[in-house]
Amino acid sequence: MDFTFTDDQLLFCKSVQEFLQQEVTPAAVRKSWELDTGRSDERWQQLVNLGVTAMLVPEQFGGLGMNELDFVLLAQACGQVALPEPLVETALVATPLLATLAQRDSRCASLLEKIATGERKIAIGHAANNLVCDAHVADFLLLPSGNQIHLVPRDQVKLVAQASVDPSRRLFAVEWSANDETCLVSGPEGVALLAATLNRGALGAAAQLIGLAEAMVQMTVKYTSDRHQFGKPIGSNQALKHHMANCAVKIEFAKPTLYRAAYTVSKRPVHADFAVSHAKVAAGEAALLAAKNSIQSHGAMGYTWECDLHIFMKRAWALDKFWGHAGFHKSRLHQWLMNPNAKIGADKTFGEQVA
Amino acid sequence: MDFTFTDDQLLFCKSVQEFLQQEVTPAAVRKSWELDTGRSDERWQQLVNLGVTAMLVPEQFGGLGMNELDFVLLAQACGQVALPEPLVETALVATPLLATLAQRDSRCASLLEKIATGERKIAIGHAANNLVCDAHVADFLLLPSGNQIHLVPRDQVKLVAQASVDPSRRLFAVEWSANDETCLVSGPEGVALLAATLNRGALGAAAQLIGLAEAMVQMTVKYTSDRHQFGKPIGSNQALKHHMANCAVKIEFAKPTLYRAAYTVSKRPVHADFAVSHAKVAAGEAALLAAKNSIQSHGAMGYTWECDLHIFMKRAWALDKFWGHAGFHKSRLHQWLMNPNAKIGADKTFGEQVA
Amino acid sequence: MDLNYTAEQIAFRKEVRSWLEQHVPARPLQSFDTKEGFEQHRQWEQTLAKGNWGMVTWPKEYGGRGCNLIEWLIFEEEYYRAQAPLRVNQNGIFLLGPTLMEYGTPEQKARFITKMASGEEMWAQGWSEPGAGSDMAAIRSKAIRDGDEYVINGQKVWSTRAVFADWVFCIFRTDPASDKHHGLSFIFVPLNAPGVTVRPIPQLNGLPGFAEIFFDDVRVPVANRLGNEGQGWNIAMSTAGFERGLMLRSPARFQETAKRLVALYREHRNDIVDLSIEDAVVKSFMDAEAYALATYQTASRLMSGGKIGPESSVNKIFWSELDQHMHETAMSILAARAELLPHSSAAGDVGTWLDGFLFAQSGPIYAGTNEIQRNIIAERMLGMPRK
Amino acid sequence: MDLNYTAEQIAFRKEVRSWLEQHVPARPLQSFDTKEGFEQHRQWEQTLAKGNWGMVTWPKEYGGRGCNLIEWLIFEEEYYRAQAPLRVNQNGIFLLGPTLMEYGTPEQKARFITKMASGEEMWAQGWSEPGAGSDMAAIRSKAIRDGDEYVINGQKVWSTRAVFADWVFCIFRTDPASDKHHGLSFIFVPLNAPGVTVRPIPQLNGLPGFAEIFFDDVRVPVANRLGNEGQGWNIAMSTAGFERGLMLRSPARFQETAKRLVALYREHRNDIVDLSIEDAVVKSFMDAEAYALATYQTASRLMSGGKIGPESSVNKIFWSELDQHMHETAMSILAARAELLPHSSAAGDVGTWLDGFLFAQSGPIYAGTNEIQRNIIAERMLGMPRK
Repeated sequence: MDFTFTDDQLLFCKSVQEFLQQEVTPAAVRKSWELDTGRSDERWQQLVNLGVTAMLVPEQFGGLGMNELDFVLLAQACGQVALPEPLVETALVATPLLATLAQRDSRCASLLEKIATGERKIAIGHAANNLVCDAHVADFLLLPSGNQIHLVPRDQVKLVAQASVDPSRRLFAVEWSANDETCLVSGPEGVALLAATLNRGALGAAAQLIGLAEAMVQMTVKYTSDRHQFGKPIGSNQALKHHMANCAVKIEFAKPTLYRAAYTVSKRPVHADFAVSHAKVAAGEAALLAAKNSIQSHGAMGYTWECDLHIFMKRAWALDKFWGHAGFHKSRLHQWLMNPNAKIGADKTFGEQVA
Repeated sequence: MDFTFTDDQLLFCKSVQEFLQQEVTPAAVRKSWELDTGRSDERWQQLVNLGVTAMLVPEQFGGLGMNELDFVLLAQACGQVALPEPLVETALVATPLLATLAQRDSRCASLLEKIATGERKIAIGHAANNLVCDAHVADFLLLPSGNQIHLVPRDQVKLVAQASVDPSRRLFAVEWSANDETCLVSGPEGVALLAATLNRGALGAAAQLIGLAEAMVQMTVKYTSDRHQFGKPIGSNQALKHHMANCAVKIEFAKPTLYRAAYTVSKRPVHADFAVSHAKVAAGEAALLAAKNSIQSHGAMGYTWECDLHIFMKRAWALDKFWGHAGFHKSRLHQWLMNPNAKIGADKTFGEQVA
Repeated sequence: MDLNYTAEQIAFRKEVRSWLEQHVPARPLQSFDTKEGFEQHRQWEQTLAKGNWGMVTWPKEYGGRGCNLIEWLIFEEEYYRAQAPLRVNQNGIFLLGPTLMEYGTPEQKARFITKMASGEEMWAQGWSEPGAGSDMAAIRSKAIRDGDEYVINGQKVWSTRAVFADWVFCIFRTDPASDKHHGLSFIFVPLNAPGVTVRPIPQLNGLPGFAEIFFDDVRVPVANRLGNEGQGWNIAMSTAGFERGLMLRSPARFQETAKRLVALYREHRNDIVDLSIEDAVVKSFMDAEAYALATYQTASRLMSGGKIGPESSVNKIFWSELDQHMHETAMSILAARAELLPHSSAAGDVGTWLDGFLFAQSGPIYAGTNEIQRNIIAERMLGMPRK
Repeated sequence: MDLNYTAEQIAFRKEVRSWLEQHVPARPLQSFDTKEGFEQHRQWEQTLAKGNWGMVTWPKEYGGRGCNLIEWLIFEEEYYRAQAPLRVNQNGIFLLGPTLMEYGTPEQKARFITKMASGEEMWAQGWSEPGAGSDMAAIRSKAIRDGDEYVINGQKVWSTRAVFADWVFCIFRTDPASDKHHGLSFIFVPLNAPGVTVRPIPQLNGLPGFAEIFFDDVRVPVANRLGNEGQGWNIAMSTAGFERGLMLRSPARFQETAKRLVALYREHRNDIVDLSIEDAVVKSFMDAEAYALATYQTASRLMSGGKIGPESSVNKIFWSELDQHMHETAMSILAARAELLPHSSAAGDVGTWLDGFLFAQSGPIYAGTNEIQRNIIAERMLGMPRK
């Protein structure tokens, strides 16, 4: 029993985090809003060079052969800077799906190799979302159709852009028709893979939500320490201190649920639904509270476009409802709890482990 | 359109309130805990002398012929002092039921006369409560049985005392058997009268809950103004100010719902369910929050038996769930709202009043 | 207590309803935070003025109808029921208008009130400064007397409507040696005066709902000062009282939002798996009702000669948190679609909920943050110790 | 990261489980806030000690098992799973014991630790004074050196377990000229010493869970002082750290409450009309789980050489509000029966929920109010400005 990350995991995360903090500043995010695609090819290539798109690609396909637990801290770091690029969806959500199929499907194998090197990009759709993020910059789309999953070249679909409140997000309704050629998998296996995809999607969203919450608290602490009213920093008012302390409590207790979810997805995927739903709900609550208390603590400044806070708030509002909204995830928890045979109680935090 | 009480109503309330504040001190409440019955005959007689048991007795039976709206401020005042005696249940809940039946039933008529003069006391049961308050000091009990209401002398029932967390409350399980002789009313009329009784019971509880909330806030403001830590009154801390401000907001917005409910019960009883349920939920929330924030602001002192706060907290906890708990009342509101023909919207606060 | 409307009140309601049915634009106007939308809303104010519905609470002598508070509530109920446009003239109607009537000279009233009432001139508000937000007495912008004129230098911020309005009312420091709330005066400045620069501040939705105003040797006649020199703080406080008070947010607004929320919930009821939403919808409705009841209660009390006190702080907290709660609940019902701007093809019945959600974020902040309001309640209403 | 227990950990769990199955009293003990109940609980401490399960986290040399934090968590999980009695010896195990090991002389360790470990002597805690609650440095009770003795005068309050315990550990002002946190010393006093008067303070439930202690020329040997003269504040703070920290409330307690709540909800599910309750039950369970996970995370970090910091304040807030929330939810489910004392014939399955509800009210208050904890988080963890 050891609920810590390894030094390697922490070190790798730190190096990526430093890159992100330096390159993906609020100014850089705003700059990407002005681009037609909203995406910086240069930044994507830098991320590829850091190896992050290759992390979950199996070694035999030129990747690093790592897992979701290795990636979760990076996903959190992506949230901390509100990264516009679809790194989490690509590396954490889509890649493991391709990896599962790559042994028997050369299209997936070849695509994986090119994701690792940055030559190809993919986008991924799921019934939980309706819309597909970043389909416009993808070479291929992974799309569900009933119990099937299809791999469709972008030039075979029609994309209709959908404007989000978050100018960083690029969402698309996808018009396409399934055919035998594009079908990767179907039947019960398709259902299982779609379910696993949802769990990875929700895990990635939860990680980013916690990162966003942390960033908002940090910004707000700084703002309220600098801004003076009545001859003292506004952050010295107990009401604002308690706003931030309440966020800290939510964040600190969402984190371990996130890490447990990442562990469970990578090591015990059959038990992942419960762990992932818990993390998604907890992370969403932390991020929504951080948004609410941060704008309130900023006062009128927080309500402006020029204050960077909204970059983070809007992402939080969007991700809270992406890859399954709170109601969906709470209802999964509820169903699970209502089972009279549910394994719950003090000795079952990590499942039934008495031999 | 005039949403104020008359000067007469305010004046009468004030005189009773002054009596209650002077006589029913926390020390007096504690004293009554030591009595076998928990009730002071002397205080009851003083209340009778003030005319409050006669208020809702029709004039032809020696009463003042007033209505629920006239009484509601008194019920609130009873809450403010956590009166142990069953004045609200007698005068507001039971009396109008007897008054409805008195024209055709001489038992009710004669009982009403004696309630007005203090010669007789009654207790009242309802399916919403299971138990009956103050049955041990009543001469007669009004008891439901299906769609019937019975008037039963106390010596024909067996009382089993049930201890409440609130030492002021005296609750009883009543064992009895219905017979034709004791039956006052049955059938649809019985159902309607039981429903009206529930509304009056909930109205009385709501009024007391608001009074209790006010008393707890007042005590806490005083305590936190007097007690010093770190060289200043603890009430100067913004966190404690905001605890109390939050209570004030809940109380101030519960009050108009209470007064609307009292008006509706007395003037438009067919529309009373919605108004009463709203008031009961709002008043319960105000009282529970006042209890929570008051004990928190008192610190360890609030957790003791010797601090008077618990007299009020415990009553609040009990009454919040008496005469219909929050779930019951919210579900009535919910059902009402889900009716596609529900009259809601800005112009319908007081119902459809466009000719 | 009599919760029936009188025959006159019912007749008044019918008159309002019938006029609005004939005049409310068939299509929603654009946002008044756009140039076109502002002019559309100005037009609407002029339409209202022509029907004599622009300033119903103002005395007849100033072009109003002399409506009492109950009539005002009825007017508002019908106004929101009819989904009539938001009032771009709000600063004039509720903030400056009543203040002018109390403190203005006959000349000022003649000059300013008439054009305000006709919808010809729109007003911005200019109190806050970069270093003077919650601490409004920290104002540093100066208006220095020079003969018959004031020479104004400094900066205002969070000035609502300033981007497209014609005038702004401000408080400036007229006594440079003064500090805190002394030595301030209440002064009107035309926004097209030489030396005035208006920098729009885009809000969360990207539109410039407020602005910074820079004053660089701006000259205005002394006749633009309201009240005496040095009386600015008191006048501003009485205005702020109106702002926070009864009329800033009429209950009708929230009742109509609650009604729309109930309808949204009913439509989606079968897909909703989050049981807390059901509770949140009921709670939203209850609170919107409670706000209406409390307002009627206060209105009745004021009409019987009562005064409004710290309950304006209680109101401010209640409606702003209610508005947030209702919009959060709607966003939860809309789930994954909640983030979409309404013109997106996949937006479905998202409608104006997102707009409303963004706007609701400002409620607990403006007109005195809710933290300040809670301090006021604790200290002035409950009597807790300041220090 | 490896969320599997090792074979040794699983074996340890089995050993604990099997011992508890054989030894936990079949019937619940009376409350340790009654005289009989206190003695029953003391007996149970002695039973635990005989099985060497009394002080599992203490080093072996002091009669413990030297369990690491993960083992401690496993022990606690099994302890609550077995519904074993509450620990009347908690002040000794978690507060004084570790402090004695760090600051005690060999003689003090020999004298006090042994009898604490055996369950022979029970300890009360004596820090707060009437004027020194949250502001603990305002202590005024004095211990004045007189030869080989201290002469103690003053008063302590909120002293948990003091009504029936044998000893109390206190901080007193040994330098009468000092103020604030200077000049304080940490001293042990036998509660049967001449001049000691213990006045029980009944709690919400009527039972004396704490007491006032009056000291009237009480004499204790200098050897009863822990650490140096004047070091009392530092020692007390390190003890308070333990109190607030990891071990005060083990997650197992809340997980078992959550489990009971889920069971209660399942039983009543068909009568429940309040849809918010369903949500509250799920939330309770999630939060109890999150608390367990966070504790495992901290324990793992500490075992890899980390230090505990302001997260103990985060913990305090979380578990105390969770405990309140769970019990409020249970009261809502029990509805009209919630107010009944468990021995009432109509109480049905009310069980210990009311007791737990009353006790949960103290959670956000004791061991530093949650308001103080929030200040600590904001200032020390987040770096917000003190003034």
